Amino acid sequence: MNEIKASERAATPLSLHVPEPAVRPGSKPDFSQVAIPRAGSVRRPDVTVGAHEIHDLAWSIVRVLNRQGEAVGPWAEALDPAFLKAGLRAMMKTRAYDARMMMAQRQGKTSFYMQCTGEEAVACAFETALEKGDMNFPTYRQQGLLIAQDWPLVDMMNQVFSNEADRLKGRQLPVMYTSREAGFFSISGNLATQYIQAVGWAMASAIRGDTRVAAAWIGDGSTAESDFHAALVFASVYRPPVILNIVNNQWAISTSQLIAGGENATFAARAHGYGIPSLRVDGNDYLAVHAAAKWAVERARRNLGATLIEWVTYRAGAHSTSDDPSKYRPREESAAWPLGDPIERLKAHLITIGEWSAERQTQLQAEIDDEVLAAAREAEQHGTLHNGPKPSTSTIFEGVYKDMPRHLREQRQEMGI
Amino acid sequence: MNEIKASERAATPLSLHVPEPAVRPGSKPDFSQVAIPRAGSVRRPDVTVGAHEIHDLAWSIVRVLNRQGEAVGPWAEALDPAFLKAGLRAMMKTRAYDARMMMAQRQGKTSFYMQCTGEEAVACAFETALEKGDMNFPTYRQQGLLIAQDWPLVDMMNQVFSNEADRLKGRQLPVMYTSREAGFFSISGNLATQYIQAVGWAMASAIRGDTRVAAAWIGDGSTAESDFHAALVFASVYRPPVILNIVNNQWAISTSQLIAGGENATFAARAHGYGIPSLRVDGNDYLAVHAAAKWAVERARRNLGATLIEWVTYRAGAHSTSDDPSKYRPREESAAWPLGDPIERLKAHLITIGEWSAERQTQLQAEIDDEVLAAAREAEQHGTLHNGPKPSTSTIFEGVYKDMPRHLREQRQEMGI
Amino acid sequence: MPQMTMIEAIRDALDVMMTRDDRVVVFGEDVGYFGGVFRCTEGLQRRHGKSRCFDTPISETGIIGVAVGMGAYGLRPVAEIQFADYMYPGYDQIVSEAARLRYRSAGDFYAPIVVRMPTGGGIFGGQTHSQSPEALFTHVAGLKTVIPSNPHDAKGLLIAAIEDDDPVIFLEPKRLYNGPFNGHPDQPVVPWSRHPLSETPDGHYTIPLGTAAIRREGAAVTVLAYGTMVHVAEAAVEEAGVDAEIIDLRTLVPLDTDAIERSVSKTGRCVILHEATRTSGFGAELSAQVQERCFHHLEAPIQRITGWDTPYPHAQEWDYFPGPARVVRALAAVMED
Amino acid sequence: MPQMTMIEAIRDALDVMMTRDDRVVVFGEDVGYFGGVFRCTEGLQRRHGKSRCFDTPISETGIIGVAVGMGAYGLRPVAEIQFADYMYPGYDQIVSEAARLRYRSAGDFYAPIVVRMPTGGGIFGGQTHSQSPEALFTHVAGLKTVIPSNPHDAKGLLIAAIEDDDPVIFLEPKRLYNGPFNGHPDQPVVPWSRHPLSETPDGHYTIPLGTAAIRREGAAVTVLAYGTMVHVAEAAVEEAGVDAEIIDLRTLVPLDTDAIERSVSKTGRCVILHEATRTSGFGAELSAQVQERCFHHLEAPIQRITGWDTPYPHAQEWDYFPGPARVVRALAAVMED
Ligand SMILES: Cc1ncc(C[n+]2csc(CCOP(=O)(O)OP(=O)(O)O)c2C)c(N)n1
Ligand SMILES: Cc1ncc(C[n+]2csc(CCOP(=O)(O)OP(=O)(O)O)c2C)c(N)n1
Ligand SMILES: [Mg+2]
Ligand SMILES: [Mg+2]
Repeated sequence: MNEIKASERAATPLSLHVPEPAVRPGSKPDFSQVAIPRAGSVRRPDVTVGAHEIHDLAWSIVRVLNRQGEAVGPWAEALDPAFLKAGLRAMMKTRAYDARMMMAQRQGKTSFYMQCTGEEAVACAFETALEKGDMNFPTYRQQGLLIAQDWPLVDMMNQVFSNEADRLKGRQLPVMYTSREAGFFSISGNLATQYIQAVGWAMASAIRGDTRVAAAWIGDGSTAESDFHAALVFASVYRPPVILNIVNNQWAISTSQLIAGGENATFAARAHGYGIPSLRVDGNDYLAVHAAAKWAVERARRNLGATLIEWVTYRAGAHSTSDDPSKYRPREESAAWPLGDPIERLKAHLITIGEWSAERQTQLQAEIDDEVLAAAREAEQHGTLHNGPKPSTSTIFEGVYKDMPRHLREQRQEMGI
Repeated sequence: MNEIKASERAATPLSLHVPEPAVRPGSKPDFSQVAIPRAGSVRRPDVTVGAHEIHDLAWSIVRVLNRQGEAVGPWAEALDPAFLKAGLRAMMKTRAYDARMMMAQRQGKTSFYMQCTGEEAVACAFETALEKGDMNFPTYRQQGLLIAQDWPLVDMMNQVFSNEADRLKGRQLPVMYTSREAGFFSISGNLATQYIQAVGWAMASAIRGDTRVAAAWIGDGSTAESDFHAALVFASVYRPPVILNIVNNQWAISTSQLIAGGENATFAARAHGYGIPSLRVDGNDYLAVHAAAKWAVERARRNLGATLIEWVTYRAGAHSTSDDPSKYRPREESAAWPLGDPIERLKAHLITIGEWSAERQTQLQAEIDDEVLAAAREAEQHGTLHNGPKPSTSTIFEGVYKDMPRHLREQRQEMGI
Repeated sequence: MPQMTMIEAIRDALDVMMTRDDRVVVFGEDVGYFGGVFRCTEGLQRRHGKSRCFDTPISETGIIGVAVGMGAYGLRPVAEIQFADYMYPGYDQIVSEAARLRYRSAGDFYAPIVVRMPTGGGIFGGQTHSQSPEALFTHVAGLKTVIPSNPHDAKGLLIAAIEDDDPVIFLEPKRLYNGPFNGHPDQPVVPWSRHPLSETPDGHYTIPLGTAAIRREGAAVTVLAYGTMVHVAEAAVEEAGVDAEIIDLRTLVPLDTDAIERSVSKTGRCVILHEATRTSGFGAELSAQVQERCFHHLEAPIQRITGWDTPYPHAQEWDYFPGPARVVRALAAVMED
Repeated sequence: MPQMTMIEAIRDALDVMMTRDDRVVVFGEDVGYFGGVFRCTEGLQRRHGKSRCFDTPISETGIIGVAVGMGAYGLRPVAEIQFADYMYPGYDQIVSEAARLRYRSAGDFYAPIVVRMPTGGGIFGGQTHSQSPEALFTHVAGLKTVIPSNPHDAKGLLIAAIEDDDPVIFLEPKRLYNGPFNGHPDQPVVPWSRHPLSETPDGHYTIPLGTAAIRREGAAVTVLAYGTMVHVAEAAVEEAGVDAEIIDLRTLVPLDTDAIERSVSKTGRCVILHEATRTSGFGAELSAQVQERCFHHLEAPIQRITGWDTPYPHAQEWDYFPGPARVVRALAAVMED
């Protein structure tokens, strides 16, 4: 019989620890517990380094851009200004795209949307470290991977609108893009499943003697899922060419990263128990992201195995169009985030190095807004969720299997089509 | 289309790393890669220590008994010789019980058996650190937890024989014991599931302001399972009174601990990424097990949260009666194991401190053999799997639910009983 | 009697039980401070404290696993899985552990847990916010499976589930949370307050698990339904103008076979509805049982109207959802035979 | 033609495919060096190398997860789950990922994987080495589910499964590995060499998924079975002396409904056998379909003979296993009606 018996020992009673964020709505944002090392202060080991030799890096933050907008320290590289401007453009376009799609959702043009506002540097800069043929296994917050490679916005919007031009035929929830061509694996609505799949893909690349690498993506909250652990175990054992990205944007819907275990260790430190080298990196610093991503991709490409990277960033917007963050965190928290805004920081750097100006920024913004608007207009021609042309009904029976089996043909008939 | 494309890059091809044990059947055992620190050389921190302050302990091995049979170092305590003799007896009884049940299986008295030979110290000494009311969540290799508390062998044998006196009514595979009274949770055939349940039980104890603690058990191979990770995440977040035991006996059926990730990190180090304090302990050293277990139980009892302990030991026997280890490891590997045999080591210690002799050992062995034989005879009176009295057939419909629903009553009828 | 939405009724059931029995604890993803993505646990942490109602890490195996451990300790955990579509990572703990613990330990331990999960489609949730996995539970010996179709039942069934000593899967049709839904997405949204079964008694009451409810008496054909499909059945029967008897099963295991047998023996015809994919859906079990129990009364083949054997598509939601039009056709067909 | 046991036939199928197609890789717990706890992969690592056949960590979600990733890359992974009872931790990867990848990506990616797992009881394996979870796969759109009953079929079906571009669950009745088994545990063990279907052609051949085999023609009653129960059916029909037609389904999804319809239309009676628990077992789907497709031919209620709705007990294995005696009774009952 399950039964609660009073203990016979006269000891102090135990109690349950339930972690709580420093502040809740109504209080002033407080990030005083977030230790931010100086930009440039963290060493850059050689890519052949052993996991054990860089445990300290998991408890720090690799940063390149300082408050003055300068690129400093061992992770700073000489980068072509054109490359940086392309990065700025990619991030701004991502933000503008998000804004437009959020609006489209409010206008009833689609059912749902998820923005990555505040986190643009992570995906946009990471993508620059990959080559054609490499494969990302993204979550729903890595639209930047597509936009950074100039994947057509119209194609993305068609998916969001589930219209007749949607390559996914209206089957998927908005933002759950797929593009083999763009090295962008099909997004699953089920968290974390892609993490171990990325490891499998990378194992396959190694089995075939290929040179392509995989990048796995996961959020801080989702690291609690089983497939996160499976991925680290398999990556530890087989040393496949994979980059294990954790985007720590501090929140998982309404729960802070404390509820995923962030109170007692960093997410980068998770790698230590598996003997996987790991880095913790300023995710709002385009240059730091680019440098760390290149380091990890090089390790993978040189058959040195997996690298885990925690990108420290902040989810500036709502979790999705279904949620209102002011219910669980102060409205001003986003503005108080100590690592700042990735677009502002890269812009400041470009200005500091004399390659940019407030005017050019305004001009670029206008250009991008036009581009996004034009794309939206074009996509809307193909229909939106409740208006205009749609994917045909009969397609719902297609592609469940390669060839339609009899029972599905019968059901299609039953439907009367 | 899934399709393998030749990469466009001219880079060195990748390859898959598949770890392989140092030796396979036909070669000489080789444990030269197993680093064994001197007994007494590892410090004993205060139980209030932070997880980060003892990371080094996860990469070492806490040992108390040295080669001369002396108890040395900070983990050595003044222990009553009677306590040590009880420990010796428990371990010898466990081994004798295993031997008898292995024989019974070969004689067809049961379908299956699993021994813990070579690992007796882990469960037997751990149990001495617990109090009545605490709860173990064991695997199939912790029979020592029952035997160390003098749980009746006959009761255990009844379960193994699935006979009429089997409290589990013949429902469970042999060795899958249950005893709430003995603080021994129902063993599952599914690996690792108990690990997170132990955390839940400990959370419940904390929620209730109780003082009881839980002990979770898992094998090295099973740490790869999902519930291992879930347990560490929940233990990290809620800091419940639980001891997370990993019994690293070097093997998981035919695969060495390398296939669970043991090549690149210790299992004790897994705790670091969750901010959980951990120890790595000589599991064949009765005194070290007792001392480390007490340390961890005290932490739990004082509301300091979870401790993870990797017990380093060796599975001297076959995985189960279904397997033949000489197919995948040298026959002599067990004898070459550098941490020796737990019974021999405790015996040597008792002799060294002048509390024991070869004669008393022989005498005790005879006593135990008699006791085990007598128990077996008694249990066999109640039947064995294919002979004698059995649990009644109709019980198979009972206990699926608290009250038998109509469909099961109908099925019982259909069976004609 | 107070009128409640489904959400309010569920929340009230939890509140009543947390107040009455301090062994009841409630947890899940976003369940604590925030009160759940569907707000079913709103206010419970404030009222009952952080150790009785709390947020969990995003690990469904962890959520069910700790529930089993807590249940074995002696608590009565009510765990929320954010969407039924996300229960799969916790399925092992449900099937191999919660469902079999009592049996394998011969009653020494058991798992008096409730696992709540929003189920079904109709909210444009796409393939991972729309599934109806009830058959994956009904196949598992040791589990009970409950699906309410209205606030009154939701509260009474949930209290019964919490008091039950066996593990109960409690599926909440999310399309019904805020109002009844008859399968006509084009018609104006109706609030629960216009539905008689929003009348929900104060305080403690139970609806015994394993009892179906007859929503409409009739002599011509029996319609077996549960959850959202009960409302679709009502609309379709109205539209078809058939004298159908509509049975709301409420509990799938244990099943009220008496009610089913009585009705089909009378009508001789049977239509079975569910939203889940057809093959091996719970409708198959119902069909098999009706056939076994009422063979000699049957005057026409039993019809199953179900979701198609495809994932739940996003844009074509209403082509997938088994709406009144399909049910009307099935009623006509079964009456013709 | 060489005679093989089921184990040899499976091993041979893997060997043939690994030799023919270098995209085929084989892995699972104890599958590499040791060759699998049932020895189905013995010698494959030696012959095809460590990167084509290897041991995995004990993580079923990991095993299926990497298989999906490898499949998406372009390999054709054949993963082994040590016992079907242990597939639950990998169920999410099967249901949410492998099964839906092609659909949700509109064909951009798919998962041409095979997941092999020993299934069924009869070896005193207790509740976690005896389960028959096929219905948990047949309910999931996007999966194919195969269960061979003899070496000849096992090889041909496994090769077809590996060549199939959809995810295939390949259930291997472990009680048949070393010999046919007719459900009489008291009778002497029979080796495969005495069974005609142990004749297994050399090299490559396939048996198309979705085609049933008629094991015995008959006019009086149709018996639908698969896996071990095919042999039980044969024994029972013999003992009952009924002119039954025995259909070995071989593939549950896609199902050979033609063969079923043809047979039941002829016999007018139907008995369905499986080892899995009854409620929501695959027998329910078969019963529903037979009823839907052959209603007007049916002369007696369709009977289901199945495992009981309890966990699989250890000592009472033969009380649980649906043996010939129960089938004989069912045949008698269905003929009487
Ligand atoms: C298996 C599963 N469980 C739960 C959910 C519901 N869910 C969707 S997003 C989310 C939060 C994820 O947080 P995080 O991983 O930190 O990613 P972020 O949204 O911050 O990018 C949850 C709980 C889900 N989609 N899948
Ligand atoms: C979920 C699950 N997967 C696989 C198995 C099969 N299995 C039983 S024991 C075992 C090896 C476990 O090794 P380890 O955890 O090291 O424990 P040990 O046997 O060494 O004590 C395996 C793979 C299982 N019982 N459950
Ligand atoms: Mg997050
Ligand atoms: Mg082991």
